[in-house]
Amino acid sequence: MHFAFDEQQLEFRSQLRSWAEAHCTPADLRAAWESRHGWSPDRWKMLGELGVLGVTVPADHGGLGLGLVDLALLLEEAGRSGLPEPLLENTAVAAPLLSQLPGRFGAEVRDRWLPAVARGEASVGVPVPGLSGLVLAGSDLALVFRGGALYAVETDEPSTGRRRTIDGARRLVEVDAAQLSSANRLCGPEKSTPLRRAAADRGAWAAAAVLVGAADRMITSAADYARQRVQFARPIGSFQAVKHHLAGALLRVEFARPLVYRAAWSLDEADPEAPGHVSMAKAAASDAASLAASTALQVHGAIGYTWEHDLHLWMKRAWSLASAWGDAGWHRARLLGVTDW
Amino acid sequence: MHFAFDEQQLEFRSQLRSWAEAHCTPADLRAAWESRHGWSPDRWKMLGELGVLGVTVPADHGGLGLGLVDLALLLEEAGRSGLPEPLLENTAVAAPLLSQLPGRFGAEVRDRWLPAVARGEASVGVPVPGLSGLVLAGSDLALVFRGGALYAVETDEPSTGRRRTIDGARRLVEVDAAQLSSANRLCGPEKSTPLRRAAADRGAWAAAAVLVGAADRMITSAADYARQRVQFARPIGSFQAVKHHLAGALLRVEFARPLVYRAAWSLDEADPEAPGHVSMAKAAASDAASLAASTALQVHGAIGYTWEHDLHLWMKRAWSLASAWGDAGWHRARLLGVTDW
Amino acid sequence: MDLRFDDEQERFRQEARAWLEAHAPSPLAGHPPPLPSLDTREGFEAHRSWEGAMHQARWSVVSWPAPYGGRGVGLFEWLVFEEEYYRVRAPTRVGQNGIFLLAPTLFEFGTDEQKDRYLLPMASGEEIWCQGWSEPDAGSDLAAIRSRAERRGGDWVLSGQKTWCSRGAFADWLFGLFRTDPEAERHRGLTYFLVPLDSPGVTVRPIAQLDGETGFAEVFFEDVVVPDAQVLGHVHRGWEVAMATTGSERGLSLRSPARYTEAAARLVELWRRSHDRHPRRAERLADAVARAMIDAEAYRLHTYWTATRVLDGGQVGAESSMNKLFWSETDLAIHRTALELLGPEAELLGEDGRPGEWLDGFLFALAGPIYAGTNEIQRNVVAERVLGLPRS
Amino acid sequence: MDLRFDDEQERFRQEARAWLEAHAPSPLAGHPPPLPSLDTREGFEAHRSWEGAMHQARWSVVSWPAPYGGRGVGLFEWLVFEEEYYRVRAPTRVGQNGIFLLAPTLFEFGTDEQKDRYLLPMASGEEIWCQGWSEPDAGSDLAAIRSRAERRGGDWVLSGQKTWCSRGAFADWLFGLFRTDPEAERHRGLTYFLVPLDSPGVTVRPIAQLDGETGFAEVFFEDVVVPDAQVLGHVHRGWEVAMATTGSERGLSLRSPARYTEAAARLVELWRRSHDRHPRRAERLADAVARAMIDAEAYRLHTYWTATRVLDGGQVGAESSMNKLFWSETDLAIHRTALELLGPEAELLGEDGRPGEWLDGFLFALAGPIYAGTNEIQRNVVAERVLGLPRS
Repeated sequence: MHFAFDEQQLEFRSQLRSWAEAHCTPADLRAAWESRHGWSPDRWKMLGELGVLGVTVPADHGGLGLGLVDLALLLEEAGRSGLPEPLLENTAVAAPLLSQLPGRFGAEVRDRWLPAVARGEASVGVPVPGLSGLVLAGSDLALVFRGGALYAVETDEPSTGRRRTIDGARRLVEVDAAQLSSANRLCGPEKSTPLRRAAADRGAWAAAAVLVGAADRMITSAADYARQRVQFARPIGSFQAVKHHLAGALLRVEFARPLVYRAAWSLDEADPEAPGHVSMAKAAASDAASLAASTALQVHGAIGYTWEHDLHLWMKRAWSLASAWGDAGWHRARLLGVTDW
Repeated sequence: MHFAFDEQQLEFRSQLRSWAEAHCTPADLRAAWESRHGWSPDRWKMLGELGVLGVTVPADHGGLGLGLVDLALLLEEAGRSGLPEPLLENTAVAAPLLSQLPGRFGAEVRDRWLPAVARGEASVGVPVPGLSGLVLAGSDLALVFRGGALYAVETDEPSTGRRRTIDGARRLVEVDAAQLSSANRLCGPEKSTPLRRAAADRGAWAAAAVLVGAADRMITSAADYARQRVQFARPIGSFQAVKHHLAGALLRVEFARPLVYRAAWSLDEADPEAPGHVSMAKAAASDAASLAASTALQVHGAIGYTWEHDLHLWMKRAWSLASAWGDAGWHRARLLGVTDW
Repeated sequence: MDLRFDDEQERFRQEARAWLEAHAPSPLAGHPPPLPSLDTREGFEAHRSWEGAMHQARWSVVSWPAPYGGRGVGLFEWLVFEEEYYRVRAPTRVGQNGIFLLAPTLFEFGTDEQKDRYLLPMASGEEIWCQGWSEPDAGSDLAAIRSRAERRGGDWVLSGQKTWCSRGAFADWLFGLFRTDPEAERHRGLTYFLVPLDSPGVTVRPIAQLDGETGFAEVFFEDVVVPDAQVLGHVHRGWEVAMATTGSERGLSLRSPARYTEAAARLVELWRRSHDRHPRRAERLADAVARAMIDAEAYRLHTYWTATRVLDGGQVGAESSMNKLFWSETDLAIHRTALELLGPEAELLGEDGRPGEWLDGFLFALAGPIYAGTNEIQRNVVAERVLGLPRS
Repeated sequence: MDLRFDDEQERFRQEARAWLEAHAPSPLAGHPPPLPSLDTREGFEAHRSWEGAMHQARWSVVSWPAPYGGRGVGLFEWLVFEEEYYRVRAPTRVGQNGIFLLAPTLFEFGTDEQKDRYLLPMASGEEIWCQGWSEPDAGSDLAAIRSRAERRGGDWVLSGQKTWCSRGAFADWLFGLFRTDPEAERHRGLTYFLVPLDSPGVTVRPIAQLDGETGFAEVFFEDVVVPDAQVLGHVHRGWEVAMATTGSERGLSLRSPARYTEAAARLVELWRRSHDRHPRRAERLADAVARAMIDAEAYRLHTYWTATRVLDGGQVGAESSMNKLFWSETDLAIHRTALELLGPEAELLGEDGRPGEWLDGFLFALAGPIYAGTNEIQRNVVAERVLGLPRS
């Protein structure tokens, strides 16, 4: 029993943090939100160069061949910096899914796309559970489950059904049913169902990791603000109401974190309890991030309610990811087996 | 539209409050808890003389022939004083039920027991929903719904199944099935079902009224304590954490109150929406009282956790009545039609 | 106790309903289409026209005396009108800062000339008001106001900065407090001014809010000349004058209960529909839905209770703080629950790229615990004034 | 990262399990019957005997060195032992004040003579300790302690009053702080004393708690003579010595995660059973049940996380305050949810007139946010030490 990250994992996190401080500032986030897909192919390339996109890509496809435990702190860092690129979808969901595609066509797709993802030259879209057929905007390849089968659809710009989400970096496009055919069908229900379930679990886990990072950032920012903002001739952080709000929010983040790390371990180990561990992590992280958002907003007051202030960049990510990949209620229900699906 | 009590109703409340300050002190409550049934037949007689027990008894049976609106402030006062006698069960449930008993046997039962209740010479037990067959200890007559039928069982001391509740004044005894026979059967399912439902609604409403009074008392006591108790050279009531806890609890009580008063009006008017109004009142009052209890306890600290301090007399009433007659969750579920029964 | 509206009140309700059903822009079927967002120039003007149409039919300010455009009806009739107004989901009142915040103060402290000058254009939407309370360093600590008004000649000269002025981006006038006696302590030495936003020296900087629209603004004052006629109440006594207004803001008038009962009814509808498609999700959320529904109803009844006391000659005191806490928490609970019912669809914006009704309502509700005095300040008020706890 | 226990740890678990299954009094089938309540004279002595039986088999204090009755195992083995202990629902440790609060301080600050004198009888249950921190005017404000120890001859003479001494009604010894320098300010001038409760001048007044039983006591000191050998750590430096103990209390040792994971597992069991009889009530409460289950698991994992850091040479700091907040809130949530699942039966006491397991657990949990430093104090600590917010 040794529940801690190793030096290498901590070092990789530091590298990503330094990089993000230079290349993923709030100004960069705002620029990304104004851009075509909500994120930047240039920064994607840089992430590839950093090695971040190759963490879960097998070594024989140009990656590091590591697991989700190695990815955890990087995703948390993505949440902390507000990184708009589709890191969680590609590293935690698409790369493992590509690695497992069955059949000859599966091997072709894998050989073509895995190295491209690792290098940051492509982004692969995966459908978000409950929003069937929608994938992230800007994906070069979409892996789509429909009618029980799994398809690989190359399309850098589906024209129909563009939908924005509350998170300005997270835009979804619908994959046209007409594009699905026997030519791009990867497998049928028997093989696709376990793949779909595994993808949903990894996505939920990864969203939890990002949420913990975003929550941490919001609380830290609010604490910084509370130390500086003076009302009634005192920093507002000296008022017990502000202290207790922030302490309460911090508590939820700090206790969500080990759930997230444990779920990563369980997924890597293919522990049969892993889905339950994922649900615990996602439920706790979703709630922690939602609480961090409303607490940070309340501490900031009106300034936090403006577009000009940076807080909303994290709040909106928190709201989006808290609901995506199964919200807290859905994951709690799954733990007891009382979901609708 | 005039949502207020009239002079007479307010005056009656004042009378009961003065009486309770003299005759229902914490020391009296403690004595009652030590007594055989948890409450005092002597005080019951005095309540009869005060006219409190006759409020809902028709004038031709020796009562005042008034309604639940007239009773509301008296029950609230009972909650505030911690009155251990079975006021809510007799005035809000048994008396109206006796008034409506069908048939000749029903008339006999009514003629014998209603005047006795009004005078404080008898107490009539009614079953608590969900705890089938249990009635309050010390009842001279038990009105029991079983197998769809309604029975009137005279028994001043059922021997079996005595159960204490967390509230020391609230003890329950089981009515022996052997005592139910065609001789004391009042009516069958067709007539008893609406009577049972009406009784359950009036009981839930009355419990809500008592809960609001108990909640009010706990918050007032905690605020008194917070003004006097000094720590860190300041009254603890000057700390924002204490202020905000108490303000939050008060809020729930103040907004539960009009729901309780409105439900009384709706029941008196036989409004078809009355059951929903009762559920709103009971749900809000149960939650308000539970919150008041835990808030008052936290403000008092360890002293509130002792048997010697009076706080527990109200906390335990709050916990008992919050769960009796349908707890908050059950009533909320009923509003949307999603209960088990 | 009598919880029935009388025949005349019922007739008033029917008349209001008939007119609103025929005229109110609304997302409901059979109505003119809803107006564009209030927080755009175009939408603002559309809302202004709607105020004009209401004024024409004398529905804009029903509780005001007839000479000022009202019908002189009582508090309960006003509540009835609001219920009908929200029932048809009529537009947000662009004039609400003036009508609900300034007007009560004008009626109480204004000269006859001021009432004659300001009330009719306010009722008709010709002049839309924004509030000027907060400043960058005076938020929760409102008494820290630093914007100044100095005597020069027979006039006042205003300088300084106001912020978080709701509706400020497109409004015509601003009401607010300025420091007239810099020597006086905090609450003293402030004066209540009425200022046209097209005055020389006024600069309005719209501020985009969470949804990207400009619902509020910063207003800068550089030597803005204002005559005595635009002082409301006594010079140096602006705090008392303003408190009457914030009393109404947090008390009975700003957030009428109809807003929450209507939203709660829609929530129950949403719940029923989602019960068909996702029964277990709906069962799971039934408790939260019923909670929201009960709280909305509690707020309505509490308002009736307070209104009765006011009509019987009582006062609204610290209840206004309790009301503000309760409606802001209720509003958040309603919209949070709705988003949970939407499940994975909660994060989606509409096809038009704007938040749908529930997400939009959630963003709006988030501001509730902040504006009109943060909920932390309100809890202090309740604890100190109602429970008698000592000031820190 | 490696979340498996190693083979030796698993063997240790199996050994503990086997012994506990054979010997531990428990409500579970196949065990000796549960002991009478700890807070009665009879139950106290029965629990003392159980401590003795554990000590005989060297399970009482597994993490202590062998000479003091332990097995010298590490933090994770201790956690494993606790998991097994709670798994079989073995008795509450009547010796816990000594073992978990005083012993860590003795190991750190005690002389060899003190360790030899006190630790073995503590491990065996021969001497049961109660704590003497609070006083009537020193609760949250612990530094306001007024009980005094004065130098007389070569001894100390204690006078004053302690209160809320858990286990105080029947305990043998008390540890606590007394003021030795009345001139010094608050935290200074206090000294940590060990006092036998049968000393002349000591009066113990049992205090009945919510359930009517005497779980704690007031202890009065009138000229109680105590030799130097019963001073723990430096004279006048008792605050620092005590803080080490309250650190353990709120940190890793007092409330081991096993307590909550076991209760959460029972809650899930209760939920499954009630789903058969009352499916809609159970569906409605599924969310709260899962929440409690997740929080219990989060507390367990967070403890493993912290334990790893401690074993890697790190320190436990303000985390102890976070732990205290989290376990106390989790404990309440578990028991509240269970009572909701019981529905109308929640208010009933058992046939024996005592609260059943859930109501009893609820009453116990209610004390959690109060003792060992109120949760309000803990939130201050977290805000100030972790988030760096300024002191008020």
